[in-house]
Amino acid sequence: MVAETADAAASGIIRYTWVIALLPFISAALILFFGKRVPGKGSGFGILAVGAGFVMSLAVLWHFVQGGGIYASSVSWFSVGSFEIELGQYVDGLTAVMLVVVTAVSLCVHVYSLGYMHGDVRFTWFYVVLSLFTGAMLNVVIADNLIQLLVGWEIMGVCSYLLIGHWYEEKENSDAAIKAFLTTRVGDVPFMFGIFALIFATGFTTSNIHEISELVGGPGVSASLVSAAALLLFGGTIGKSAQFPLHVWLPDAMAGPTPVSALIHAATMVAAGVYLVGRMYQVFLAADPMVLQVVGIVGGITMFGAALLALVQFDIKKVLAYSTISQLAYMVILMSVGEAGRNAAFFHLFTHAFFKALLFLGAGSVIHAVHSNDMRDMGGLRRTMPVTFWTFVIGSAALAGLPPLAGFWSKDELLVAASEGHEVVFTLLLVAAVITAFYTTRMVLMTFFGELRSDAHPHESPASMTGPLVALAGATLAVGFLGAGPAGAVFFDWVFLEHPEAVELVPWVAGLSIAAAVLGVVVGWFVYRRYRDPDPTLEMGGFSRILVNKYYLDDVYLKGIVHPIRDTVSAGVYWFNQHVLDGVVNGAARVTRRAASAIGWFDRTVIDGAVNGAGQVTRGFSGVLRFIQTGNVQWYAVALFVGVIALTIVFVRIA
Amino acid sequence: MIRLPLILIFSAFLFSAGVYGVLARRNAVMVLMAIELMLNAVNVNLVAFAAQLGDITGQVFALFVIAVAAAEVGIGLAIVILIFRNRATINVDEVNLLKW
Amino acid sequence: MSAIDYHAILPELILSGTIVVVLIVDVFLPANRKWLAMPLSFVGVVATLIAELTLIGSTPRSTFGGTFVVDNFAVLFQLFFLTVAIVVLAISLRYFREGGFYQGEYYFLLLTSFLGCMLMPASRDLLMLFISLELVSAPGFLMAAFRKSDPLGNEGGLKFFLIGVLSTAVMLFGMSLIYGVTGGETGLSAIASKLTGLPPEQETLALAAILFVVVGFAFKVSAFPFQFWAPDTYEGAPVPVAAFLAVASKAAGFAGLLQLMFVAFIGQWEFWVPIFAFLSIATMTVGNLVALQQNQVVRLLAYSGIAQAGYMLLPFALVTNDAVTNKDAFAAAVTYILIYGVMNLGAFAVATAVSRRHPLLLIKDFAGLIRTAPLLAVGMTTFMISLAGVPPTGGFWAKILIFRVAIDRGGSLGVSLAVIMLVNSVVSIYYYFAVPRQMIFEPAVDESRLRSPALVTAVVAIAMIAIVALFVFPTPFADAAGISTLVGG
Amino acid sequence: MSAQEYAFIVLAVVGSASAIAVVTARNVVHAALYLVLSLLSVGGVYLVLGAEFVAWVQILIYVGAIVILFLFGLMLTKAPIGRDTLDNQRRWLGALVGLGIFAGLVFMIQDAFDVRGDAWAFEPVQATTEQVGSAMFRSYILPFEAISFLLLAALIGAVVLARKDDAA
Amino acid sequence: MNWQESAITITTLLPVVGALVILFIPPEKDRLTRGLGIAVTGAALVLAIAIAVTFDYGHGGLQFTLDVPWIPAIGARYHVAIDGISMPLYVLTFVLSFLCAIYTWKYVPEPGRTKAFIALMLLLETGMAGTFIAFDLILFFVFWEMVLVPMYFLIGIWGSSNREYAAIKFFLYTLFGSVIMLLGFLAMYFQGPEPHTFDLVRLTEFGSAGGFSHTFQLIVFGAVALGFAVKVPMWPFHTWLPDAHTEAPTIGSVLLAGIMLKMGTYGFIRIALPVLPEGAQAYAPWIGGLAAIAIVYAALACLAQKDLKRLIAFSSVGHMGFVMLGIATLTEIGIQAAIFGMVAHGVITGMLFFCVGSIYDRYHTREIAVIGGGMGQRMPKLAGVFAFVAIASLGLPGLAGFWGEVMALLSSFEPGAGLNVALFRAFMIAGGIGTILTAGYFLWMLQRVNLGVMPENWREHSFSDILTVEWLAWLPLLVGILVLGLFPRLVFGVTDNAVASLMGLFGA
Repeated sequence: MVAETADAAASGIIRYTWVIALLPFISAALILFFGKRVPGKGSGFGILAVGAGFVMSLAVLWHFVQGGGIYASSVSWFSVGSFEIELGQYVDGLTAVMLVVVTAVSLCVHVYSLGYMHGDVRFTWFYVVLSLFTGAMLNVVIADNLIQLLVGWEIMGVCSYLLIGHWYEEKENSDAAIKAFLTTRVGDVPFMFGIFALIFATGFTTSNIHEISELVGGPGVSASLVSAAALLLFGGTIGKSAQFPLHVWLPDAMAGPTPVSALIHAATMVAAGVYLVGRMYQVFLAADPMVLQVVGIVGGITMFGAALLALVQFDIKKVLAYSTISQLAYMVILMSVGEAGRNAAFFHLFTHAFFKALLFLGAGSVIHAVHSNDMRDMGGLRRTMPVTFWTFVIGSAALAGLPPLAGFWSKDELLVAASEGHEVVFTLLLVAAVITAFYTTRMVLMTFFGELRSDAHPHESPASMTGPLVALAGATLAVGFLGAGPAGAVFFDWVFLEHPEAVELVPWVAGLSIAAAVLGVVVGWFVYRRYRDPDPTLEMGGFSRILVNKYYLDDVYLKGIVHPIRDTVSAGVYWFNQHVLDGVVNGAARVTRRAASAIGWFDRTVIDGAVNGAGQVTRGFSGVLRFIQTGNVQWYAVALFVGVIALTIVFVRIA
Repeated sequence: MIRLPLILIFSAFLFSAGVYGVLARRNAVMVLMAIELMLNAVNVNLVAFAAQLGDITGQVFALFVIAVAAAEVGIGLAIVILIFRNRATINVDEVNLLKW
Repeated sequence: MSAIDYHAILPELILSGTIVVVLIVDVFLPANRKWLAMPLSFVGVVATLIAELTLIGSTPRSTFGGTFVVDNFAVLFQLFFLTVAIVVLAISLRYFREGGFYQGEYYFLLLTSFLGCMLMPASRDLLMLFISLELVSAPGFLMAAFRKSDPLGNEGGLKFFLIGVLSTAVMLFGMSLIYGVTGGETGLSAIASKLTGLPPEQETLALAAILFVVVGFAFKVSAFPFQFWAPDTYEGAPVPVAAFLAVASKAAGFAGLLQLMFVAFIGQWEFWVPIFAFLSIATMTVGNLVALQQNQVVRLLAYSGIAQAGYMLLPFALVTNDAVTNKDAFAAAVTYILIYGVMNLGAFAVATAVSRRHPLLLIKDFAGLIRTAPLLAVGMTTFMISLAGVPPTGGFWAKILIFRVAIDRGGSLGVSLAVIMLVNSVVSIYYYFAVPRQMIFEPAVDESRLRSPALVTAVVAIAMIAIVALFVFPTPFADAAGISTLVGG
Repeated sequence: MSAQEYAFIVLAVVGSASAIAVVTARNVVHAALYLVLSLLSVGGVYLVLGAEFVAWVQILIYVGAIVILFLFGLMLTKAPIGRDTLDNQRRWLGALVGLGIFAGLVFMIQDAFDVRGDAWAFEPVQATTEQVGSAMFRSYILPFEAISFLLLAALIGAVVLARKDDAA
Repeated sequence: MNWQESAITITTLLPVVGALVILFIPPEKDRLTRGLGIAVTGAALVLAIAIAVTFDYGHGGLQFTLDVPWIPAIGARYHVAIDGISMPLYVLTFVLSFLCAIYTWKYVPEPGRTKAFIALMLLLETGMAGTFIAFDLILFFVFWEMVLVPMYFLIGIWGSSNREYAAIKFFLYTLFGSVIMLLGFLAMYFQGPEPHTFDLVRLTEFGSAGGFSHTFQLIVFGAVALGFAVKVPMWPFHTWLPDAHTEAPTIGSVLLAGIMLKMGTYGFIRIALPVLPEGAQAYAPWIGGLAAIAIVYAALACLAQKDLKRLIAFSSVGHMGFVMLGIATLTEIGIQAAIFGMVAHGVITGMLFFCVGSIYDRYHTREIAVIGGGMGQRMPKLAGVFAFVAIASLGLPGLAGFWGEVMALLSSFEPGAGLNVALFRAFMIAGGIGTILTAGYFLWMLQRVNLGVMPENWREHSFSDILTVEWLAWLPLLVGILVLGLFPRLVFGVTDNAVASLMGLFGA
């Protein structure tokens, strides 16, 4: 019962796109059960699966490069009442591109980890989760319905948790893992409710994304429901893509091994939030315009907030983490400006994946060499680690938005899209571009220039690590052109099947963009060309203090929400449980016993005579005492006669 | 001619006196005596009704009651004597009592 | 005057013969052979039982001018009493052999008392009922005091005796008045027809008389406020005697009460139904609440027995002028009495066995019994569960049948009574489970194996199986009760 | 009022007064003797009512046997003498209960049988011993047999309980 | 008697027969006893599977019916049957019992006495299985109560330090509930069709046709629901559960959480809703509200727990809250979700209790602080399994715990006709918050047990990772967690028809 909505031209490999998503699951299982017993400790399964997936993804992409049509198919998974849940694939250009991105970065990370994780106690386990994650992410990409998407979505979350906490011996790491999971789950719950709302809109029949997309614009569905659904869905994005106010988990997530940061917390999973908005874009369009405004505002706040925070970081990975948040916010903002923005956002998502993965892997290489994350322990590494240095510079340039690198083109698309009628957004983007360029420069200069500031003995990383760096650097250099106006912006053809509108290089926009980037770089150069201690970014008084304390958000969350709930409220609830609820139960027992003892007392003391009252305690004495007190049987007699009289009076008179 | 209610009231009086004795007397034998008064009250009733109705059953009943009363007195006195004997030994046998 | 139906009184004749033989043989038995009176009595009771069985199917039989009727009701109760007799004999043997009792006289008294029990359900005449009751009670007074050297025993006997005689006196006074107002009737059905046609001015006296008669039996079944003797007496009496008092004597009381209320006084149901409602509620409530305080097993069983009597009195309060209802109520009461007999005997049997090691029979003496005597412990647990009315036991059905009649037929009074009984049942669980709790969860002072006499063990095992079997298939008892009815044909 | 009634009243007054004396006497032996008087009066009432046989049985068994038993009992138990030891503190309660019962009974009796009127007056007929005997041995042979067992049991049981055990 | 008629009777009663046989084995033949326990439960499981296989899934009604007179005096009948609602729970009963028997091969808790232990376990099995097939209220009640006694002993004899209190509390509390429930049953009996009947099928027909008055339904639903609610246990009647679980031996906890709690929810679906539909309508918001409270409350209480087992016990309260929420919506999706939730909770929480039992067996403590973390270092497999099950329990998609929860929440987005939508959406939100808190306490628990470094005092201690017998007992559950997560059709497909016909009674 495979339902197909296929282009007639759909042929060959595209029918089997689902295999790409399945392979990593299989490899995860293989690694888990046999990993320890095969050479390479299981990493081979992972690399093979993801590699094959990469090749297939390229083939699928080729289908769209050639102008092939969308292919969708599904099988029934199960049904609950009227509600059909399917397992399906929806393959369009966007899917294909995402598949390529995910498999490519994942492949690089798989290979890179051979070196980076070499000798790790849980090497095999690392690959299990890595594969599992890849599978889940691919599942999100190809899912044709929201339930299936949600499944992948949550599995990614767990993998993220597992990988952040990979080195769980350190409590910090496991704390970070928990934080990541819970924070994203705070977003996931509204996301889930959003899905419910959409399923409700279909009359509890399906959660198929495309059926929903067609439905929401129609008359049968109330606008307020759609708006609510859109807002709720965006909750998922806020959590997964680390947008304000749920962005706090991502910097902490850097506690995980660096390849993980590259894959999950830079290139793929965090982008899934943005991808989701794009996939469900019809819902956002059908919703009240206010919704997209909210999206834009959240993005704006995040973009600036995160960029500023990147200024004061010394942990190289945290710089990258905040830059990731900031870049994701770019995409989110773009999503809020309409279809053109959405296209631009996707392109940025695409390029960002490559250069941010590159940067993270480069940072990993550095960390691997100096055994520290702290940029204050680094310096002068350009001499000892040339490959890392050059690839890192390429990535940084792309991040800073320098032409002709990937970052420039995608950012240019953003600016072009924003320049048409969204002046505020446009200005914001430019300012952010300056800040981005500035902190990128700061990072590069502190890491690679000057003199080494620790007693480590850095050396270039092994080929398994530099290889992926070079590959990603190459990709960073290349992918930009896919969306570059002068090069024909073929990306948009692939992704959206038709050229939505002329993507051209608007000279004044490009000029401003370059100027902003150069401004940031130049200022950065002047400030950091020599290592300065303390860092000038720390010397901006109260502003620095706010930044160092991350706007106090973590404190608010921790001291205002987490600790009270975990320690105080829970203790209160438990107290209530033990003392009030259980108290009622025990109290009832006690009252019964009391009543019993009262009557028992009456029986013994009044009826049986005062002397016998003590008798229960010392039965032997009681016997003696009762014997002396033979008269007490007369109390029984009194009861007998009083009973007769009373019964006679009461009942005979009544009768 | 004799009025039935008078006899019944006499019987009621005997019965009530017996009740008083049962409740107020401390000595077990005295209590037994009071009970005998009550049983006699019953018999007075029975015989009175029998006489009034000209029915012999009441008298037979009364005879049975007398017989039972005799038996009860025997049993009662036996128990009283038993208790008396044990009580007399209580003071010396207190340690034995605690075995129970 | 027709000839005497000797078949009808054959069981009683055999039992009487046994009594005489036991008494005579005892005289010639040497001191260390006195226990032989028990097997002798046993044989006699079994013979009686066989004779009784021959009566099944040939009922009803009426003799002695209708004062003695052997119908299904009588046969059922007589069979029950004989079974109880066998059980009580079985648990008495070792107890009395080892306790330094007058054995021959004990068995003589016990059988005499059972003779009274046998007569009770067949007696259809006030005089017969009175004599039967006395025949049950008088040996009972004596047996209750059989622990001669124990002041507790003496005292229990005296209390039993005094309250017994007093209530008998009240009852007789009532009987005398009934005799008078009915114009010289003593037969139960004759009384019923006379009572309905009384002149209005005599009704008050008649009702008071009915109440007085009820008192005599209320004492016997230990209904409140005539129950005070029971705990003291049970505790002081030898354990098998307590078993006898708690089961046979009480059942005899009910057998008499059933005949009086469902036959002789049925016309006055509007008067006595509220009385029984009160008696039932008060009895079960007082029994249960005081039982909560007990720390001695026999005393606990005594209060439990009071509470159970309250349950058994409940169907009386459901009587109306509708024959079907009365039949159901009657059947429910009879079933309850029978099932109560089984479970209570079992409990007393266990107590008898345990008293060999712990004569005081405190609840804490039962600690660890699951290890020292597993069968007894499991049995006791079953009996306690059953007394509490918790499945999977016959006691559950006993209660359910009463609930059923109460709710189905009792109207709002019935429902209220059922609810009160239910609450009582729940309360009772607390103390019933005190014993299993000790047996199972507490360590015994002496963990060595507790040897139980074979006969006692057999009684426990059979009663236990019967209780569980009655749960799965209560039909025989319920049916037997159903066909034994005195009402509605 | 007829002569019978006069006789009855005299007997009733004597019986009642001695009954009171039984339950209030300070001396146990006196009490027993008052009991004899009371029982004799009751026997007299039986005679007045024409229940000759019952009357003789009353006198024989009660006065001749039961009271003697009581006296033996009193001697064996060395019963003390005097109100404080004979009566308990509840005698007022007892009086109340006794009076209550009496009042109630009288109330109901006069309700049921008109005390002042003559509706319930009757002429006692002499019941012969033969009548009594035939009733007893025809209709009531079974209770008669039963009561013989009762008496036997009482006798044997009483002996067992009352006798002094050598060893125990 | 053919297979159709006798199958479930034989299967259900087989364990009791086994228990009787075991009673006659001399106590010193310990191995034989344990082996026989495995054999009997295994045979019963095989029969149960055979029933499941020969069951006609296309058919919404009762199958394998046997309906014979039992106690004519009150019209009670021995009426057993099985349908799609019963089937998953019925099979689960036998699966868990079998696994418990396997586990017992190695672990019989103090004070030993294998014979009694296994016999009681078998008795329990029959009681639980019987509850799910009884279609006569008295029979249902009998089985229901039959469960009480063995569990009382399992807790009271083989429990840990405070066992006596827990056993008594468990017993009295649930007994109290069931007595009230019985009152409700009797009320149905007396107010039901003439001639009075305890037969569930007839009562259902009568009740769904509006045979019971509105007031009657309100009162009786309250009584019956109270009985079930205690068993579930619904907040605020849950306080017996943590004590019972904490003190119970591992097997007891597994069966208690795995199956016994479901008897309550099953009762709602099988008896309370169909016989008293108007009562259900009236009470649904209250039940939903209590369920929502339970979800949040239990999660908060879990955060306060220091005892590992108590924590899991409280988590059961929360999970059963989801089940009750599903039931309260009175929708097809909700009830299906509830049944799925029951099965999933049975598998997952049963497994969690196995884990906790094994952890206790190694550490001889359940205090989280004393264990102190680092289990992952020394016992990676046990820690891994524990983490897997915990994560399944917090509702990870792809594992069993997810579907029950998410479908229950989905159904409360739009509750059945006549119920207040806004109110149920509020419950849904509470449930959503509950899932966050649930994740919180489970992850925190894992952090404190599995993660970190093993404290000094345990370093010298020798620990063995998962033993073979544990693997044998656990693997089916672990596979089950995964398979139910991946193929929810296994349950939803079975319950579909039966729930649909149930909902037909509501006219929805």
